[in-house]
Amino acid sequence: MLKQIGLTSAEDLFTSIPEDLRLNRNLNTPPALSELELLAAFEIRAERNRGASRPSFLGGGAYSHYIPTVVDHIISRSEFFTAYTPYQPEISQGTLQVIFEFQTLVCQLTGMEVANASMYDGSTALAEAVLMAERVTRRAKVIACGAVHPEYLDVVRTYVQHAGIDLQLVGWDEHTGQTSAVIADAIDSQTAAIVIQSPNFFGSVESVSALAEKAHTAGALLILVLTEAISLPFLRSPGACGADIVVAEGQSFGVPLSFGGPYLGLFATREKYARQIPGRLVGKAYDKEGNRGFVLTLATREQHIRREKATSNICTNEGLIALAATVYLETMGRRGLQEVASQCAQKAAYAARRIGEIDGFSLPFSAPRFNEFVVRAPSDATALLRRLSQEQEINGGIPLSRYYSDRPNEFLVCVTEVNSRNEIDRLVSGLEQCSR
Amino acid sequence: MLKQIGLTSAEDLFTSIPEDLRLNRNLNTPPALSELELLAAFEIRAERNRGASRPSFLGGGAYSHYIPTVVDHIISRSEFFTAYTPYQPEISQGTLQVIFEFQTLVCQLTGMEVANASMYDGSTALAEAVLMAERVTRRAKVIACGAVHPEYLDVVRTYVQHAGIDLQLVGWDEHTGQTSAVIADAIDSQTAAIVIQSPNFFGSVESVSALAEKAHTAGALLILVLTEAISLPFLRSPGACGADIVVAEGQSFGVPLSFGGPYLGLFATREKYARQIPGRLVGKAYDKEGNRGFVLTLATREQHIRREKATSNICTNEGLIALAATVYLETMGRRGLQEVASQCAQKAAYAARRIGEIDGFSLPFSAPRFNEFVVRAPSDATALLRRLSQEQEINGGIPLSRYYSDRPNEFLVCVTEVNSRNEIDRLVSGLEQCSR
Amino acid sequence: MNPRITKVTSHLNHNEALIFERSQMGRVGYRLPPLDVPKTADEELLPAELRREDDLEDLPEVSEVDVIRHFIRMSTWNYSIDLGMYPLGSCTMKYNSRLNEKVARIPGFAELHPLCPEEDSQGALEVIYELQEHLAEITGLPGVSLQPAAGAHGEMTGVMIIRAFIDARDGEGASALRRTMLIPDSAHGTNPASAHLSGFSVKSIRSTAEGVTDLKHLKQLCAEGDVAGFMLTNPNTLGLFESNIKEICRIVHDAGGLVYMDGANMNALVGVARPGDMGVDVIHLNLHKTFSTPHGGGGPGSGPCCCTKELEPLLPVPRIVKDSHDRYALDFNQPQSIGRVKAFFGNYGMMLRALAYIQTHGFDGLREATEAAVLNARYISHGLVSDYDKPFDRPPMHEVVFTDKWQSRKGVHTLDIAKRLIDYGFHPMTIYFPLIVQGAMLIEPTESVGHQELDQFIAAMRSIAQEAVEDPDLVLNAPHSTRIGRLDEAAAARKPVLRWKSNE
Amino acid sequence: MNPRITKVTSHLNHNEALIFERSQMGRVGYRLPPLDVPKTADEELLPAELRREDDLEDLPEVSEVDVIRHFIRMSTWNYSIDLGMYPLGSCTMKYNSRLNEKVARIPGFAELHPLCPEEDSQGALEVIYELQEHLAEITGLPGVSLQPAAGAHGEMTGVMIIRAFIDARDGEGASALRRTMLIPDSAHGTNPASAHLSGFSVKSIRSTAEGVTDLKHLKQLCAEGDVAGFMLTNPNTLGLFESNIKEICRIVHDAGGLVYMDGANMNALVGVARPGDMGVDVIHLNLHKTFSTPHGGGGPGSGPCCCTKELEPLLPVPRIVKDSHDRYALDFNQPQSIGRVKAFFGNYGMMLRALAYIQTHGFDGLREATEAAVLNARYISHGLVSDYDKPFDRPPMHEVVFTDKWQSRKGVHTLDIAKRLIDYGFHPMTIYFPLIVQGAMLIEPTESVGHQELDQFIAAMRSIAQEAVEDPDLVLNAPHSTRIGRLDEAAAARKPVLRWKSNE
Ligand SMILES: Cc1ncc(COP(=O)(O)O)c(C=O)c1O
Ligand SMILES: Cc1ncc(COP(=O)(O)O)c(C=O)c1O
Repeated sequence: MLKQIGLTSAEDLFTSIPEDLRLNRNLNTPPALSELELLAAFEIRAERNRGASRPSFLGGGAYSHYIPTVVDHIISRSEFFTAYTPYQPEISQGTLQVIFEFQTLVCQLTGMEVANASMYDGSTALAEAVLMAERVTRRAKVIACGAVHPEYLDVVRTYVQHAGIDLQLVGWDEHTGQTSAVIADAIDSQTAAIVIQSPNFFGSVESVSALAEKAHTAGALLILVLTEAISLPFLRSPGACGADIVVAEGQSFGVPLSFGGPYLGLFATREKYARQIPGRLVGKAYDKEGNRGFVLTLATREQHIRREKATSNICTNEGLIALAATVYLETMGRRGLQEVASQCAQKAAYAARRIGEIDGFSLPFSAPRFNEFVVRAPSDATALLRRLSQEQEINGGIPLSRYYSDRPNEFLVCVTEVNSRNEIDRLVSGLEQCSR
Repeated sequence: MLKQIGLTSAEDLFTSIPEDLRLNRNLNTPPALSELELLAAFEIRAERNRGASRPSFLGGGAYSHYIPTVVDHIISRSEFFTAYTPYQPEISQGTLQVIFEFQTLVCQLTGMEVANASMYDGSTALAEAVLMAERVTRRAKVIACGAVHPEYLDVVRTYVQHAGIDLQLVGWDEHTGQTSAVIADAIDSQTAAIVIQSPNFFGSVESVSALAEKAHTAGALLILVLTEAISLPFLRSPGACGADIVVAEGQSFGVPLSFGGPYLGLFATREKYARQIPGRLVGKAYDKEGNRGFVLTLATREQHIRREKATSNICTNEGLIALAATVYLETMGRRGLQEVASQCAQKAAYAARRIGEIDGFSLPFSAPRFNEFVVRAPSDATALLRRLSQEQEINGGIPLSRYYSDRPNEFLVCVTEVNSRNEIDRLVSGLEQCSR
Repeated sequence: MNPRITKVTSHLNHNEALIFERSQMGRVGYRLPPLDVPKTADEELLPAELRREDDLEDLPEVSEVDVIRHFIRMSTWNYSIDLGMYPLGSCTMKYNSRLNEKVARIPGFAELHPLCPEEDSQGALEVIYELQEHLAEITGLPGVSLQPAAGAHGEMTGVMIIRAFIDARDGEGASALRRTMLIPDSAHGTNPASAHLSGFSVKSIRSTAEGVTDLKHLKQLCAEGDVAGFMLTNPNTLGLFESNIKEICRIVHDAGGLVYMDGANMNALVGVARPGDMGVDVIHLNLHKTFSTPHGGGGPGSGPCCCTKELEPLLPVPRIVKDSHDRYALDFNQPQSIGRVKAFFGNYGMMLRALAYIQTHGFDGLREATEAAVLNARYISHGLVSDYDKPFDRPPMHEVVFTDKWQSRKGVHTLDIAKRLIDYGFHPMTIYFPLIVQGAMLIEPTESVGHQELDQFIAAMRSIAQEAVEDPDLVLNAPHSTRIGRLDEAAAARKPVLRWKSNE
Repeated sequence: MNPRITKVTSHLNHNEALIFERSQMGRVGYRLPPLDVPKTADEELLPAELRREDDLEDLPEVSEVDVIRHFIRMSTWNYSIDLGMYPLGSCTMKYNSRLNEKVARIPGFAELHPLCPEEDSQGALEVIYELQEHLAEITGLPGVSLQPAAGAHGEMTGVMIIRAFIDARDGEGASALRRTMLIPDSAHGTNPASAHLSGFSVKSIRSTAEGVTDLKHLKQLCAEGDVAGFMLTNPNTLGLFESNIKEICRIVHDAGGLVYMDGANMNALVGVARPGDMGVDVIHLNLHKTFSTPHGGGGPGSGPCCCTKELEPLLPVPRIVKDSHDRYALDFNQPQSIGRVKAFFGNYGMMLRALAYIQTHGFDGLREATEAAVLNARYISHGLVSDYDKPFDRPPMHEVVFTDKWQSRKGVHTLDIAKRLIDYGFHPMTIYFPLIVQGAMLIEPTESVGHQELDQFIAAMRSIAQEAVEDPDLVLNAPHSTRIGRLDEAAAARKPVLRWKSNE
């Protein structure tokens, strides 16, 4: 081939790169491995991830749920996972119809009117929601509850630092674990939005309707963020609560933990804000013969048309993960989603009750919960959990001190439908033993 | 739906079954398990298969070879694994072209002229070969070497017991491990075929050409059977050796061990016997516009047309496994097959040399080998291997006493490209220790 | 539509060549670890005359992405269950659960060598044992061997058991006079072929106008005194339950024969009725039908053989048994056994899937599946009865047979109807089987289709019936929607080309 | 061909409805284990006013086989890499190894919670660390963060680093005057959008007639004194290497700005040249391009950000570091960091695949891939130059741009050529990008195509050029081979329908 185009050596291909810029040595990366060797090497690393193969009560933004086997079969279809963004609708109807169904499902679950084709994850979706609230309201102040996932708040801070947004935090009520009532005082006519997570990072379900009312009275939006999307079938829908923008981490919908990603940002809002939404949207369209199909639409919001004036810089999103979620939601279906959600709530209630009964342990927050709750231990939680992990091979929870250095004895426990009663009972007795 | 067809209860569907024949109780099988529970139950069983996760030197008709990742991806395509036999060629061209390629590859590897679409496995393929030899020659006596895989000989015995075939066994040479020279005396004008395995059950490569000559001189066929098909790229091809029917176990071509099945019977012969072949054949065909396609052909040999006069009763064969083998062979390709075969031979040679050097151990058979060989231990092989398994977690080989009660101290060792030098060295030192 | 883009066009995906035509010298799609042992010289490994002679010339040389595209493209030329209803009568094309595929791939099973010592493969043996137990309960026949690799293989096993039983019972001389196997004229071709393999000659039993065994004919042939057995399919291949089954078994037994049941149609009976309770002596099942293991484009299957307590000692060896310590073991010590029918233990991967099927359905789910399968067939029967000739009046079980009698008046035959169905997105039904029904179309929906799909199927069939009247050419030239048209099978068989060659 | 069977016909596979249209009350596709803890009363769990209000009405109710058929059918409407060449310029649609998919699914990674203690996730952290090291070596830029989830996210991260650096260097007052980001007019839309997110205003740099940065214009704008940085793609989006890159960096640096490189086109450089050696300060990579992680129909991606030693303290937290005991740890103690850009550690699954890509290729394989990618683009360039207008003379790197100039004389435009290519079985190239080339067709073959396929592509393109002359309508009405024709996108945007509703 080189000869056919008149060249003599591979080096000739790179003549437009000045010679002094060419790398005249081999890359200092390792030599090639065969399949056999590569798999063996990764298996060895995998074994050093001791946390992966144990009963686990870790939540805090990433959840263990059962994933029906069909999900991986579908997302492993060549036609889905090796396709690009559906820019050519005639040969991308598969991807496009899936996204249309995904958008519909997100709307149904959140009780909202429009949803986009996905954001990177829950945290970036929240940051984009804050930016959008500023665009919509043309106000600069955003009030967030401190019980929003700390990593999400970090991401919001990063995103808004140069956007002229004044981000203010309000605390939580130490009795309930819900957003503090003082938030009402903070909302004013400069307020673009208040940001509430429910269930919040402590697992407390917030009084979203009441907060929405307060926001709306001041002309501000209510941004609701969820890290545990599987609570949607169980809790009053964000739409019914009056949320204006709903963002969520969709990982619970059939996506493996995978050490934190790729996950799935859900983004939904009211119809009237459709043209302010970040990211891709798929809409219905027809061909000349009247056949129904789907296309990417309202592209004038996006960076490839609008450039610096776009609603967001996002381009590649989480397509395949949105597919996984769509397969998950359709396989579980109406009744399956209700049952998963209800089992999570039931099992968490059982676990909370049992743990609360252990001598020296308590549950500091009183608000209603879904599947997460904070436990106060009689001693340092990090040490306790480490012992539990070493002696009982259980991941017992997330020490709050990871995020709140002033809460050394508390940890966050998450229980889902995959945790059997036996596992919960082992957790309880393990905590008992390790705290003695 | 019941109502739509005029019935009132599910029981009405079964009125044509006399009431006293209906089961008026629940089946005594277990209640339904969810996906989660089922997987957990099988995982627990899998853990009790301790033999599965260790360095292993077991062969004897089932071999550990590396399977490129693409194989499972392809055979998991819905369009392949959930299709039926390609009876409707217009919507089965995928399966049909694959089989045509498979037949070609089997011909190429065996050096034969025609091959079928697969038999159940190597053992039944051999039985069918014997039956075919009788049909082709109209002679009744078949002479098999005793060093053919004992389970294969058992299967042949079962198949031919009512076919009026006189199956005679000849032994092997205790020095070489090859078919005994006395076989020449046994061949006569009544002999339909002689059956030789090469490499044989002891790993000895037979002098196939010489045996073929002897058979042909008497007007008999030479049936060559292989249990280790990956030897084909390494050894003189059966076709070049003068074999008339070649059957083989194709498991080595990308098929997992899976506790013995499903495997893949290969069946190839000379063109002139094409109409005597058992099983399905795919051939080239054209449509009216001259487009090339493929169809099942020469169906008049088969049971659905010929009924009791068919060349075999086989109907369902090993389609998907033939696909796996086709993907394997095409992925490895010419050079990859040569390299796998050569690595097997090299590693086996190394292992044989090292084991032969251990005090008290010897290699009783002197014939050239491919990747298997018999080891004579200083004491009972079954006990030795059990100790090796318990203390070193190595599957060291197959005790010959499983099949030959008069050979208590010998065992069969198999080495393939997946056995690292480190594993081989551990085997050697393990044998040393356990025999002390 | 432009003619240039009909049928096999310049579109790459419709023109995937044979891999041999794509091969390019020097391309590779594999990578192995380097050899890590000291190299032995070639001459030392093997004398030259035993070495491969042709450098594997003509074997393909392609890259990994070539391989992927090659097979993915070809796959798109296939119909499959996952694309839609696959109503092949007698084939029971039901949904193949993804979960069962996952189970079969668990490394502790997939990487287990069949000759591992028993103590190191207890989990695998337990699976065999449990499946045996469940199949015994489902069929009502307590002796079970999972060794046969497919239905026909199970038939051979079962018929050999009959032969061995009679040989032992009657002694050499007397049994030599009992070499006739009775088989209905509607039977599947594997039945006579399997009977032949056991040294039986076959006599055909007529079916009545109602589509069931002609008892008079059966009695008459039984009276001849040479009957070793009767191979019956029930429900039979017309989808009708042989209501006289008890009487049939009595007649055969009285005549000194045994009753073999072809269990290919067990999808109509699981949880509802048991062959063992009907008097059947031995049966084979098709795990790749009733128990949903995938057909894989022609296999693998698994054809367990189940029999009465009396016949159990004749089953193939090794038997998989449970000892007094709840340990699973191989039992080779069965002197009456017909012998081994396959190396190792049978198509083990299929057993894993079938056990998973039974366990995920549960006893109630198994029965519900049967009910749905029969209901769906009835629904189709009901939906098509005014558009197609239905030769038998009795209500069908899990499959229903129609004919092309009415359409053939316009020159449209079963084959044409089948091909036209393809254009509607359905796989055709089984055609021209059973042989006793002229222009048969045997339709088996299975339980894996919903109401909507059944209605779509009925609508398609009715539409074709209408086309057969209004525009017969449209049907006669079908299919129109496929990569290629009807292929000339006669020419293909006349001068068969069964492999690619480099010089052609 | 009969009109009834063209385009969306009665063929089921072409008419798969929305799942909501297939839903039937009472069908289920799931089964969960029964609740095994004592049940808490609903009222106790949650006050009624907090409970879900609508019983999830309208959510689908379908069986598992419905789900499978639904998605398998829809999948067949997609083109994909596995079906053939996907020459989207700037997108680097290369083969996605099956092996890498398998690696990402190893349970020890797939089931690992991101908040597992460090000591229980050492293997996972090692993967991140190793990949960081390799990317540092490949780019010549030692500071690496894998947190960004895609290219645009990496851009934002990189530009924020520039901003933070300048803010810190210049102090509040002075830095407020430095708020201009220079971006070539040929740049990808994400570049200005990302710059905007960091509070920069964008000034556009002209490209020369030769297709590279106009140095004069650059100098002129730099002279204005407010330049914070320059975002350059190299090779640029026309597939041309910016040979003046060193000079460019010097100019920008001298003007007090930093140089950002959009690394989307690194597939032309890996193993051949390193941005760090050219003077670039910060870059993002697209693992979903250069390092072959699958595009997944739009994502997920991964957009690592690599920078100089000097900028490293500004990277997002946590950093993944190796301590003196060879243990991997999270380092949050980075006071200069721009902060976190994503929860947890980024799109971890993509990192596994990218590391597998680097390790299976080896250092030599990485370079060979680059050579093949460039060679293939050159070959296409050579093969099409007499049939299509090639606006830039310089030899292209890994992608080449043509235009519709010659065809548009007959009314055939880039869009039509693209659509017609579909009928030949190819995915179209990138069209109308970069914006500065009228009727641009940007073709990037990548290394994952063989000689044969390149020839087929060239033949198809030449054939279309001929059709454009001989039968323009054929091209103007393309595609003809797809389920649906061109869709009315304008109408769709005018009255957008973005979801299904039960009453519509
Ligand atoms: C009625 C009947 N009997 C026997 C068989 C043979 O089964 P197999 O194909 O598994 O050998 C079939 C399968 O086609 C059948 O339909
Ligand atoms: C040149 C260039 N820059 C940036 C991007 C944005 O990358 P991503 O889509 O991963 O956000 C792309 C991808 O389309 C690109 O081609």
